[in-house]
Amino acid sequence: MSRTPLDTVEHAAETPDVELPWAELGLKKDEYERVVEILGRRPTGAELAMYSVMWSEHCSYKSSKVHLRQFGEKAPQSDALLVGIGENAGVVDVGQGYAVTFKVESHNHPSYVEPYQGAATGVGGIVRDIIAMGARPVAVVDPLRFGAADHPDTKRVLPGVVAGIGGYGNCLGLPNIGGEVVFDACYQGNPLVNAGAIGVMRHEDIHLAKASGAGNKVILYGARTGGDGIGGASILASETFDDAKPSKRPAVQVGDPFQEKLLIECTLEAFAEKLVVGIQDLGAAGLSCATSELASNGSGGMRVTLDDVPLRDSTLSPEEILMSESQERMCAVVEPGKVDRFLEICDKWDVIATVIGEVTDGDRLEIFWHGGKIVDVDPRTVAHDGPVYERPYARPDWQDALQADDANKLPRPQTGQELKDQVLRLVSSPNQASKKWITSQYDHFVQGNTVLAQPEDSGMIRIDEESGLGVAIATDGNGRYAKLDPYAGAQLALSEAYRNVATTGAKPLAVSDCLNFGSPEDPAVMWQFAEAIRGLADACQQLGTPVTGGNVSLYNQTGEAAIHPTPVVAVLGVIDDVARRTPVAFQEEGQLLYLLGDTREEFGGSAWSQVVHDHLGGLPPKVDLERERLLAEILISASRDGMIDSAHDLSDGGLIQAVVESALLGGKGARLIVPDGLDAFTLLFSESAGRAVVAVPRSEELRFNDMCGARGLPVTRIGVVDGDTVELQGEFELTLEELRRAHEDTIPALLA
Amino acid sequence: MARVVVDVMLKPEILDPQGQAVQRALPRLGFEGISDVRQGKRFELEVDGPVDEAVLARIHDLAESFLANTVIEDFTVKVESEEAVAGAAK
Amino acid sequence: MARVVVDVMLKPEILDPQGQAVQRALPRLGFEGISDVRQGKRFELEVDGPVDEAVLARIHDLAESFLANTVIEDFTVKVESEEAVAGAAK
Amino acid sequence: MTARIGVVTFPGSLDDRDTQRAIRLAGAEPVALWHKDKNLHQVDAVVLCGGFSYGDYLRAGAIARFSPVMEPLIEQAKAGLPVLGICNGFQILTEAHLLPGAMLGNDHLHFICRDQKLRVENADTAWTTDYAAGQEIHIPLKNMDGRYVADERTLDELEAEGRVAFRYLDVNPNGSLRDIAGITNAAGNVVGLMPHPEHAVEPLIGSGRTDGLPFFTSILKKLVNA
Ligand SMILES: Nc1ncnc2c1ncn2[C@@H]1O[C@H](COP(=O)(O)OP(=O)(O)O)[C@@H](O)[C@H]1O
Ligand SMILES: [Mg+2]
Repeated sequence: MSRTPLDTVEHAAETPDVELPWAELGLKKDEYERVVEILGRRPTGAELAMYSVMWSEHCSYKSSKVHLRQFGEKAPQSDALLVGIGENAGVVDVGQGYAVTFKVESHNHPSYVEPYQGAATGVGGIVRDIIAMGARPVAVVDPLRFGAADHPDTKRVLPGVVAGIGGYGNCLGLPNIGGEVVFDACYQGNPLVNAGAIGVMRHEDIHLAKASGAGNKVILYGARTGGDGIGGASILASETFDDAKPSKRPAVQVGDPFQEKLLIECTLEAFAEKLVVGIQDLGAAGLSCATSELASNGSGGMRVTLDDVPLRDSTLSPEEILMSESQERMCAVVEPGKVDRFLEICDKWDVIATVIGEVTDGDRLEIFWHGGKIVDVDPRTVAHDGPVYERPYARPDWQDALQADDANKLPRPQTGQELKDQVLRLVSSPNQASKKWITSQYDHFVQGNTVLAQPEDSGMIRIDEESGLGVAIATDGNGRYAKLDPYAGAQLALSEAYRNVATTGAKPLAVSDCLNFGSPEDPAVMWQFAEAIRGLADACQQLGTPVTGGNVSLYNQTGEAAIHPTPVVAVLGVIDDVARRTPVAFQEEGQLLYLLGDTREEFGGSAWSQVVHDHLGGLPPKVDLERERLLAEILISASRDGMIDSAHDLSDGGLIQAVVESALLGGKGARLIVPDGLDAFTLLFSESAGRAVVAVPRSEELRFNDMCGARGLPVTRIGVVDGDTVELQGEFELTLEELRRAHEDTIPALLA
Repeated sequence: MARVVVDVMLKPEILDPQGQAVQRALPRLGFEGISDVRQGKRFELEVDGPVDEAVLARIHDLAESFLANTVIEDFTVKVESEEAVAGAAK
Repeated sequence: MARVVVDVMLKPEILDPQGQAVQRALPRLGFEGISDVRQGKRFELEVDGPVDEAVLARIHDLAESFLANTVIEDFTVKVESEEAVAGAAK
Repeated sequence: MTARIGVVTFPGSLDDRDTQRAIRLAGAEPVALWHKDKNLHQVDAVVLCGGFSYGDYLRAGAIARFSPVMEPLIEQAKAGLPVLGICNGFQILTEAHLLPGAMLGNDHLHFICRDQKLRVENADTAWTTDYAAGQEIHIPLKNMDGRYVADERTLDELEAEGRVAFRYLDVNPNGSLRDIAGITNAAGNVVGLMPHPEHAVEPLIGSGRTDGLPFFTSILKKLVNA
């Protein structure tokens, strides 16, 4: 088919037999037929471009939708939830008139192809989601996963990803206050680059992505639109559909954090002057997504003149303009009387802003190009009525064998010397080693409100200077646990993030998640996915922390080999006065160390089994959500009432990992004893959930024990903060210097 | 000894925020008449021994696999110093 | 329309860690025989109209006062596209 | 009466609000200045704060140096107006040649964020009188382009005249020549340093120390007593 004449709606109606390259654009035959049925004619090229991107897995959640519904269906009653799933990000009431919005998203594949830009634009995207809710972004976090630490490609991917996250976030002035770095061969060709952001606003400032009020103007502002991230649309733009020349349009975008910083400031200024009726960021699917979502969430229709979109490349076709994923763009709906002021603010910040259309009375989204109407659709059919798949799923046949391969039966260290060797191996292993080399590339201080940042259990930001009100966030996920049991694995991820927030003294309120899995077309992966969601939804219900939003990343797989199922969970908490926060570092010699919770022989999926035996098998630690809740209550009360001076939750690596971290951070050692009923090995390396270790000043000992006793939380005295060694009495002793070298030299040696 | 220069520039269709920032500053400096600025990287490699076809081919590989990421960048390889070319021709 | 290229390199006496990092990586990539690498910047300026002496002089000033910081950097200015030179010569 | 201290916001400035807070905590009055301002609104002193003005594109500080506000600032700084450049502000001051030398990318090629130990070498500048010469302090450092370089003659001159105001201790975080963290002009009214004193003014926040507050109390005293 020749591209002249323009493929208008009229032209499409007159030429019903024209074959469109729907398959090349990623649509299935029945999906294309659906589009024809919806329109009552064949789509124009521009319409096809819109439907194909909006109905992609990434934008439509077609494989995951049926499962994600559980987050809504099982959502616990929570007064804190102001905006739930479905908007750009959820919004939580944190008191004193403040609301907080937060979300985690993936940018996995682009970060593998171009680590720096892939990761950088990941941060850019999540931050625009936060601004679009009306909030000032106040912090970012970055849960990351890479292939084996010593694999040559990790040396290409990791430094680039870290530099990209830092390069973008630092330049925006957002403190990076937490995240994860995990190495596992299963992520070799599929690193996971997840990025989260938090924003703060007053309740009355919440904004939504909807276009209402006929006559209101649609303003596109930010960067010019270029040919980035277009992929399939180039096929539509080529001279003829059957000439198969390779796409000139790059799939990777380059970010401009400076432009985004200006976008933040001018958007917030426009919000402050109440100039904005509705707003949407441009992310995946660019203008296709922004226009169809704004229109379908509003009351009317929308008319857009594509010729008015400022371009970086004048050769772009209308299809490409609609699909371009150029970064650093936003779309606002503004009343006609306020347009001038809006444009003035953009001009003040040197941001290009253009009226590209308006809200109409009807219910159609109409898009024009060179005077012809090239799109005429019901926007709901584009944005919300995408296909929904009930993909088959089945528990994989290898699951039983994996669980039967019990890690508790692995050979254990027999002597003090063996224990000592294994402790050193553990704390120096890439996964357990200090991530300082990475996190010191991130600004923690900017904005002057950072109370806690990595390597604390959760990041904490003050949001009110007068009252000391603050929020905390932690992200966690353990793909090894989830591989052994995806239902429990997802619950353990939530448990850990919840516990991390409580350990710093904040009350967990709400959840966001990023679900990273292999191909949904593999029934085994689909089972992992379904189980993980069921587990997370059940656990959120029980803990009373609703899922406010999140992100699904599928197809993280090379050939037949999928990544471990990796649900990453972010928990947001609130603390009335950040002066009461509890740090990880030991504060004072002589303080008593207590272990809270039950320690069982639980080594399935443990760091010990990985480091010492290169083993993955058995069952993950037992989930006990009521225990997590009780532990959290105790940790929060103890912090509020000044009963503890430091606390650290126990997770991968177990007790010894936590004690070593607290000792190194505080520059103070610890003398440990093996309590009755436990053996040294289990005490040190077990990964039983629902535990934390706290340091209690002697003056508080009685009060603290009474509180735990009264509420029924097991509490065991395990030692004292003391000296400049970590010693397990009768077994071994390691100097802080020795431990510091083991813990801190690993990552620089691998990557620097 | 010869010098080989590898110039790496962002592909024309890729956003070049640095070049744009420079261009936008020009009018403020009283400079008109420059319609576009692109900023890239220049690598100067000092090569031991003669630069023959084989060496250039290897430097081309190096540029392609390491100095540039061809997903977003183009590059060119040039022998710079005249003696070098002579040396290579020997 | 003509293209003028400004190359900016760190002065030889100034440490260039980026160039060094590239050089250090070379053996790992199986590359021997490169004794030094320096990394600098390349600016491509698209000039409206002919590039005559006066325009070149102004670009020279621009490079000196803006594109390079002469406390630490040296620069060179070259007209690149052949048509441009022809155009300028008209 | 208290002093009015201007804080310039360029496009891409990040620590403007934090710097204003530090000025307030010290008891002075912060005044927001905009990069397009053609005058300094009669402030008594100016802080050029940290961030990535113009994205740090081209070179850190290179584009901001040509902003309208810099014209009166350069003129008045030469006439004795106290000016403090923190991080990006320091970079702008070198690009504007109010301070000698130049700033290059860190020698390890990474952004670095750490709580940095420093020695106060000159406690006589407008911004450092509340320190004692030789005092050791901790101030957060965070930058990509913090490597201070100048030719040998300039460095010797700075040393001889006592114009090295701050030196890195324990760790040189970026390869700065002679461990220089901050310098002053000959008159002592223009000071630049890479670490961020405005992030060390509250016990709970950031590094948890208040070692940076004396910058702001020093200038306040000087201005109020003047
Ligand atoms: N990529 C990262 N970005 C920011 N912070 C990180 C990153 N990786 C790890 N951290 C921080 O390092 C600390 C230790 O990480 P981790 O061992 O995963 O914590 P935990 O076991 O408490 O979840 C935490 O404070 C975490 O937020
Ligand atoms: Mg923790």
